[in-house]
Parts: sequence; structure tokens; C-alpha cells
Amino acid sequence: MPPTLFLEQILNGVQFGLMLFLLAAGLTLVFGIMDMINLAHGSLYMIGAYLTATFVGLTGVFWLGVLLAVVGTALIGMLLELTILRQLYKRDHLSQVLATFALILIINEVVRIIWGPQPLLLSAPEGLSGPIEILPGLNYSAFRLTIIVVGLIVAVALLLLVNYTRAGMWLRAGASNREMAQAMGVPIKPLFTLLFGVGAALCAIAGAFLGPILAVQVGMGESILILAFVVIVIGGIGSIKGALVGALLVGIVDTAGRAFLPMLLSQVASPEVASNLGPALASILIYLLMAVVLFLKPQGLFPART
Amino acid sequence: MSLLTLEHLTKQFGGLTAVNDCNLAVDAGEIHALIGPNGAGKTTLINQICGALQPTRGQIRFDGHDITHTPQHQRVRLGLARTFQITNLFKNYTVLENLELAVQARSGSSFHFWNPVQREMHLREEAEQITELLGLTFRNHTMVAQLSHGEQRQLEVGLALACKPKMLLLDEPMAGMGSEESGRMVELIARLSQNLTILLVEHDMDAVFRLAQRISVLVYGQVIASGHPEEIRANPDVHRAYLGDDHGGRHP
Amino acid sequence: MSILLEVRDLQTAYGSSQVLFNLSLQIHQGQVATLLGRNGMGKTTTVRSILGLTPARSGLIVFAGQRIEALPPEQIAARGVTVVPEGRQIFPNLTVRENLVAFAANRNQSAEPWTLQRVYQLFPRLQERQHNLGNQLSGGEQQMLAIGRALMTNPRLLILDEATEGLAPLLREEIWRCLRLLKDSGQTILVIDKYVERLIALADQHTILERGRVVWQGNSHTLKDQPELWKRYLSV
Amino acid sequence: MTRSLWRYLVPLGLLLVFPPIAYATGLEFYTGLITKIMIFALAASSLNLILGYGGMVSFGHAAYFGVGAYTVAILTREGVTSAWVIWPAALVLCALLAFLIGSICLRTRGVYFIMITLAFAQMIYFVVISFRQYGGEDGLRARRPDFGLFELSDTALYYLTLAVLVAALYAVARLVNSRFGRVLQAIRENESRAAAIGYPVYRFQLVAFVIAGTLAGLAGLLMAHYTQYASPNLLAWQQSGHLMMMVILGGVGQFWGGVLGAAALLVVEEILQGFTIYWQLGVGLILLLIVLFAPRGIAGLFGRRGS
Repeated sequence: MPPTLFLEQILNGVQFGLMLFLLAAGLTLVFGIMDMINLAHGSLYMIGAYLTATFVGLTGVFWLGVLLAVVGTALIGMLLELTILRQLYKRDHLSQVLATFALILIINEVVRIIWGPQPLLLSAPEGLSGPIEILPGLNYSAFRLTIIVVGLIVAVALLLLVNYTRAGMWLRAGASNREMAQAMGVPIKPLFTLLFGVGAALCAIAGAFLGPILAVQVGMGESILILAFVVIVIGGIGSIKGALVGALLVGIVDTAGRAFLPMLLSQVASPEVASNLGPALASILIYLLMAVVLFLKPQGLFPART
Repeated sequence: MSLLTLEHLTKQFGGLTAVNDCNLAVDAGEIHALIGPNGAGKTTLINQICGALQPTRGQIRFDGHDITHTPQHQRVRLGLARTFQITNLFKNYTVLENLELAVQARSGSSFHFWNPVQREMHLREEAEQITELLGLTFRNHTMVAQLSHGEQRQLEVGLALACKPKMLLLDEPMAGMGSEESGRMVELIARLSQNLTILLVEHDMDAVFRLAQRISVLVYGQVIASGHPEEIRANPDVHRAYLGDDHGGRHP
Repeated sequence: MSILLEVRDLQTAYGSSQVLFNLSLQIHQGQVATLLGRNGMGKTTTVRSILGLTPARSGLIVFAGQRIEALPPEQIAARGVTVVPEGRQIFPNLTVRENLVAFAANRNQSAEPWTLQRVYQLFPRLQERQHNLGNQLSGGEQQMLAIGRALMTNPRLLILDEATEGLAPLLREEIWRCLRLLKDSGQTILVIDKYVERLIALADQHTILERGRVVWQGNSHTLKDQPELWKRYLSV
Repeated sequence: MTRSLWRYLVPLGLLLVFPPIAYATGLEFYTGLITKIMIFALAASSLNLILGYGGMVSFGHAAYFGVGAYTVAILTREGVTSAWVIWPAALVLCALLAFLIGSICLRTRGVYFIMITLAFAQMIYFVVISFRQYGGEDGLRARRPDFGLFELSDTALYYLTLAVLVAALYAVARLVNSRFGRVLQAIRENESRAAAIGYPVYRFQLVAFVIAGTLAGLAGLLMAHYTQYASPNLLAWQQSGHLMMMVILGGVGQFWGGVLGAAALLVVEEILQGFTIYWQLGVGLILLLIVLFAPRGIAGLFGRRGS
């Protein structure tokens, strides 16, 4: 296998992993801090992608469209928190699963009513549609490279925010003991609303940049939601660092598995078996990864609470 | 004759050594108190003796058996029962239901899927005997969540008793109690010790010096002194590490 | 001396079961006051009502001249009421240092506020462990951290709920020494504990609760001379 | 005693006489709908056994449901037609699978348990759809097996399903009131205390997990008889979610929770599908309202206690 192909797949894995991180970051914070399972997190990703497609279409400028979509999704996220999700913090996990599953159904149908059942067209901005040579002999999509840069910037900003600012300490304090945090003077309700807004904004960024690569369609949130959950469970719930490591692991393993497993398999098995089993094994790989991690470390790689 | 012996028992959590090469022998029939500053590893020690935690190194012998690697439920069968520092009961069950569960655990297999357990009257009868012993008969049908703190602490001991143990591990049975309730608990423990060996972890020095025949002092996971109450009271090391000037007078 | 906290006719309930009945008390600026009583008599509930964690059903709570009984806990805290809670409740996922600095403020506008350095001076042990997480501390260290955390907000009123519970005798002494120091510096304190003799030596004003009602109020002098009171309400 | 007995006999009697009446009045369609409801009632009840009574929130219960169905499809395709082979094969396979998955998953707790059960179900899903000779993503036709004694018409399937459901529910009712059931519920209530009074917690949970998996396999088997088709959707995580919805909707840890939840959800879906193509919007709104205003599920509304 040529090394450039290998490198390209690893870069694809990093790119996908960083986008997964944006989704997982919001999810793990909401989960770790409010002890709230929010299945509708994937719906915000879908809303972000739809809004991006719409705003890019309206304005004709990709980056302006993304900006508007991020703001719009953040507002929708905060609105959801204020109206419905806030009622669920005190409820058990099962009620949260049921209610947010109901939200998925509702949001999916509303999106279908507004935008219709057909997938939307969202393409990469023109200047970034071609490849650029990043190493001698290695051409890589400029848009994917942009995604990596954007993902890295957001990831670093988020890590700094959570680990080194007072708001970050308040969030972590609220995660372990909400009442005590309040008694120490943390304005917990607005903080949570804001957190939801930030989580939704991160979803929208992921939706905006993955939209041109994957499809913008109803149901896009659910399949990626499962991946985001896998990420935060591998990383340890509530840990931003864990989400980053987990996301990169899942992104690389998934991408590389899909690219290389069928190839590897065809060297040891018949082509028919390889073409049959290869994709299946590749799909299983991340779940296998999760099962192994949980078997060895039942609290994930970086447990936030002990 | 020692009923329980710990030899070189060590427990590490990552880099932290909670229990460090600890040796301890508890004789049959005695009340042996284990005291020491917070964080000395007392609860970790209890957790290893009862089997909730696996030791990193060392050996635990109980009643002639090496139980270092015996699963928790088998240690209960061998006669080793514990209470918890923080009350740990079946909260939404009544007092009798709590005790019936413990009685059931030691009377035959519970892998029976067909016959209604409510028909097994002997479970209830034995549970009632225990509430009588505890003086909680009037609470038989009260939900545990509705009991006072003191009553919950009593039931905590009762659940361990229902296992018909040879030895009780009591982890701070007086925790959070007022002096009146503490007094009742001291009486109960004294009464139990007529038929049982007891390892008592407690901060209430009045209770410890009233009850214990022997005392061991645990500091940084190691036993720094072990002996009769007068020896412990007179031991300068123990004063420096734990007792200080205050001998634990609660209320005047 | 001016009144810092006044509680008047406070009634508090959990669901349908009422816990506090017409409870009234006053704490003057610079005083140390106590709440005494057996377990389950309503001491912690009183504290929770003052903090806004279990809002009062009726009655007044006036702090520094303003009514606070209807405010959410974070606003009451912002006005300068800080608690060292029962069970310490350190944030386990924050380091010792973060536990201290996360809530730092100068809520009593002190000219010489508590700072990280001063807290480390008071409890050198905390400095040694400043990069450890809260859940890696021993019980005694957690208690010191809970006190340090409260001091870092420079509270106008410091509330200590069972700050010596579950501590080894030597550590208990350490806490008493610290409280004496705070009193001498002019800190207003409300303390709940069961070591009556210690409290008589430390505090100015005492309130005894029995089943959610105030059954006695008075100063240390009077309490010292009435041991029958302790017998009746505090011990066997 | 007699009053409570009537409470069971009246619905059972109605179910027994329903098919001929439906046939006479031209409402055969509803015989099929009720068969489907009974199948899901069995699947949801099996989940309720571990989720409600055992406190084990499995998010991968569809795995057993789907494997039960696929066993029928694959065996009949491979020429095995006797129900007397297919049924035991499916049940044993599901029991083994539940044993394997359970013995790994039960080492974790809480959310991690939810996610690792999901992971195993996903693995099974992807393995099954990778076999193109068994239909891949299109699913596989499943012929009705040969019972020897009778022809499995739609009506016969209705009665067979009814018989299986009644027998299974009776067995579950016995189980939750037995020694085992009491311990299982005690472990849900307080695991560390259950261990401290001498119960091997892991073993109890694993046995319950295997029983529930086998019952779900039984439901899946009937599902394949009903639709004569094994669809990958039966294995998908949405199906696990669907079963969980039924249990939560009906009442977690309430004896009738699985049955009520399955009936309510399927009937609502059926009705809304008749009105609008956006029927999921209605389902979502109803679920949301129920969570917000009826936290104990439908069984809770009737004020019955499960245990």
C-alpha cells in the first residue's frame, strides 16, 4: 500500500474525529454536568446542517451561511433548554431517554415538513473544492484540510475554556454537586442554558462541515449520535479531554478500518468473503473498541468522577 | 485463639497506598476496636476483610480458612458480616422485608423461580425475632426511608445480625448519632458481644473505651499500636497521632 | 452593634411535613451564634432555608437590611452568606486549588480579604496538596478545604454545619483553633455543633431547637449556669 | 380473590372470541394487529423483567428479538422446516447469546452498561447485514415452519401467540414473586447491600439477563412467523429504543407495563398513520406529554403496584 494513501486515510480519520469531537463535547458536558441523557443532541446537528444549507443558498457566501447557522442553532438549543429540557434534569435517565427520543421524532417531522423529504444540496465553498499538495506527492482536499484546522481551533478553545477559566471550573463544580455550586454563588440556571447554546453551536459547526461530505437529510442526526455516544463512553463521561481522545480514536479506527480492512482481508481470504466480511468488520470495529475499553476500564479512559 | 488475622495486608489505589503492610489479629469473643485519624484506611480495611475490595498483597485468614480470594457472598456464609459507615439499606422496603432478605440469603438457595416466597413463613418469623432483639418491633411494617436516623443505624446492625455471623464488622455504627441514640447503640453492641466477635471502627472515644477489650490504632494504613485500653490511653505515639488532649468527651 | 441576620417567624416544610415552626433569631455583626439541639430537630433545615436551598414557606429572612427569603441560592450567596456544609461537599473533580479559587470574591469588602496565600497559611496542608483532586483528600483535609473554600468568598456571614463531625480528636482541635482565630478577626459566624462546652467558650449567643421550635435563647453566660438545659434538650 | 381473577379472565375471554367475531364482521385486519401487539407485548415484558425488576437498562434488547426472527428465516431457507427443530434452536441460540453478552456487560454499571449493551447489539446488526446470501440489508423471507399437528394459518398464529404470551406472563408473574424475583428486585434497590448480606449479585443478574434474552428471542421468532420475513430493522438500535419506549410508557417495573406500553404505542401509531404521513410528529408529542405529565407510565395511572 502506498504510504500517501495511508497518510490520506489517517488525515480523513483525524478530520472525521475532530467533527465527532464537536458533537461529543456538547454531549459529554450536558451528560456529565447535568446528568442528563440528551438523545436529541443529534437533532441539533441536523438542524445545523439544514440551516447552513439554507443560509448558504440565501446569501451565496459559505462562511456567512455557516455563521448564521451556528447562531441560529445555538438559539434553538437554548430555546429547547428553556422550554423542555430544563424540566428533565431532575428526572431519571429513563424519562430523559423517552422525552428526548420523542424530541427526535418531533424534530425530524418538523424538518421534513419545512424542507421536504429530499436531501438538501450543500457543497464545499468554491475556493476550497480542489486538492492542494500538502506533501510532495500527497494531494489532499482543501476543504477537508479546512475542517481539520477549524476542528483543532475549536477543540483547543474548548479545552482552555473548560480547564482554565472560572466558568469552566463552575461547570465542573456544577457537574459534581449542583446544589453546593449554587450555594457557593454559581448562577446555575443561566449557566446551563448557555452551555446548551454552546453545545448546539458546536453541533452546528459539525453539521455545516460534514454536510458537504455526508448527506444533508432527515435522520442524519441519529446515526452520528450513536457514534458520539460511543466516543464519550470511551473517553469517560463528563471529560472534555476524554471526548477528544475518544473522538480521534473512533474517527481514525472507523475511517482506517473501512479503507484498509477489506484490502487486508483479501490477502488472507477469498475475494468473495473479503468483500462480504470486510465492511461488516469495519462497521463493528468501533463497537469492538468500545467493548474492549469498557471491559478494561469500566469508567472509560478518563473518568471525570470516581 | 485468633478468629481473624490479617498478615501484611496492603491495598493500593493507583499510586496511593491506603493500607500498608497491615497486621492485625482479632481474638474470638472479644470486642476489638480499630481507631485512627480520618483517611487512615479503616474503611478500606473493612472492605477488604468483607470482600468488597481485593487486597493488592497480603493474606486474610478467618476461622481457619484462607479467605483472601474468597468472593464476598461466601465470606458471609462463613460467618463474616459487616455494617456500613453510611447507612446502606433497602430504603423502599419495610423493616421486616429488609431482614427477611438477609435471612433468605443464608437459608438455602435463592435460585428458585416458581414458588411464592411470601409463603415461607419461617423467613418472617426469624426476621421478627431480630426486630425484637433490636427493640424495633413497633417499626416492623414501616418503610426504612421513614425511620429516624438512629433507627436506621440499628437496622444496619440488624441486617448484619440476620446473617447469623460469627463475627461482626461494625463501621462507625455511631456515625451521626446524638448521645441518647449512641447510648442505646453501646448497649446493643455490649449485648451482642456476649455471643459474637466484633471488630469496631469508631470515632466516639467514650464508646470505644467503654466497649473494647482491645484497641488497635491505624495511622497511614499501618497499625502503630495494639493493646488493652489502658495501654493505648498511655501510649505517647497514639496521643501524638490521634487522641491529642481531648479524650472525646461529647456532651458533659 | 448592628443586626446582620434576622430570621422572623420562619416556617419551612418538606412536602407536607413541616419541619420549622415560627423560628426567629438574630445575629449581630461580629458575633458568633450557635444553633443547638439533638439530631433531626431542624438545625440543618434552618441553615438550608437561610441559604435558599429549601425556601421558607412563610416568614422573613432579613440579611444586611434586605429581605432574602425569596431569592435563589446563588443570589443569597452573592450577598455574602457562605456555608461550610454538613458532609463537607468538596467538589471531587476540582483540584484543591480550583476548589479555592473558583468562588473567590470579596463579598464583605474587607480591606484585608482572604486570599489563596492566607488560606494556605492557615492550613499549610492544603498547599502541599494543592494539585490533588478533591476526592483524593482525607476527611480532615476535606474539612479544611471546605472552610478555606468558604473563607475565599470573604463572607459577611459564615455558617458552619457540623464542621467537626466525623473528625479525629486532634483534627477537631485544629478546627476549634481556627474558629477562635476567625472570631478574633471579627468574622460573623453561625455554628452548629454538639460540643456544648466548646461552644460556650467560643460563642456569644445560643439558640436551642426542639422539634423545629426555639425553646431557649440566651448568651453563653446564662447557658453555662443552666446545665439542666443541656440535660433536657441536648443529652439523654 | 374472585374479583381479581375476573380481571384476568374477562380480557382473556375477549381475546379468545375475537378472531371469529372479526372474521364475521370483516375486520380480519385487526386480528393481525392484535397478533402484532401480543408479540411486542411479550418482547417488551421480557425487557421489563431486566429493566424494571432488575434495574439493568439494556439498550440492546432488539438483538435477541432480531436473532430469534433471523433463526427462523435462515433455517427455513436452509431447508429446515420443522417447528420442533426451529423453535428450540432459536431459543437456545438467544439464551447462549444473552449469556455471552450478559457475562461481559454486567461487569459495567449505569450509563456504561447502557452503552455496552448497545455496542453488542450494533455488532450483531452489522454482522447479520453483511451476509449477502441471507439478504444483507434487504432482509430475508421467513417461511412459516411446519408444526405437524396443525397448519399455521393467521388465525392459528393468533391463538399460538396468545397461548405463548399467557404462558410467558404467568411464568414471569411467578418469577417476580419467587425467591429469585425478590432477590433480583433487592439488587436493583441496593446492590452493595445485597452483596453484603451474602447474595452473589452477578450470578442473579446474569440469570435474569439470559431469561429476558430468551423470551425476547421467543417474541422475535413469533414476529418472523407473523410477517414471514426477517428484517434488519428488527435488530436495529431504533428497535431497542422502541421496546424501551413501550416499557417506559407502560410503566417500568409494573407487571403490566410491557403489555400496556406495547398496546398503547402500536395502537397510537396505527391510528396516526391513518391520518397523516407525518404521524411520527403525533407519536413524539404524545410521548413527550406522557413523560412530562404521567411520570409513572400508563400502569401508574391506574395506580397498580407491580410487585
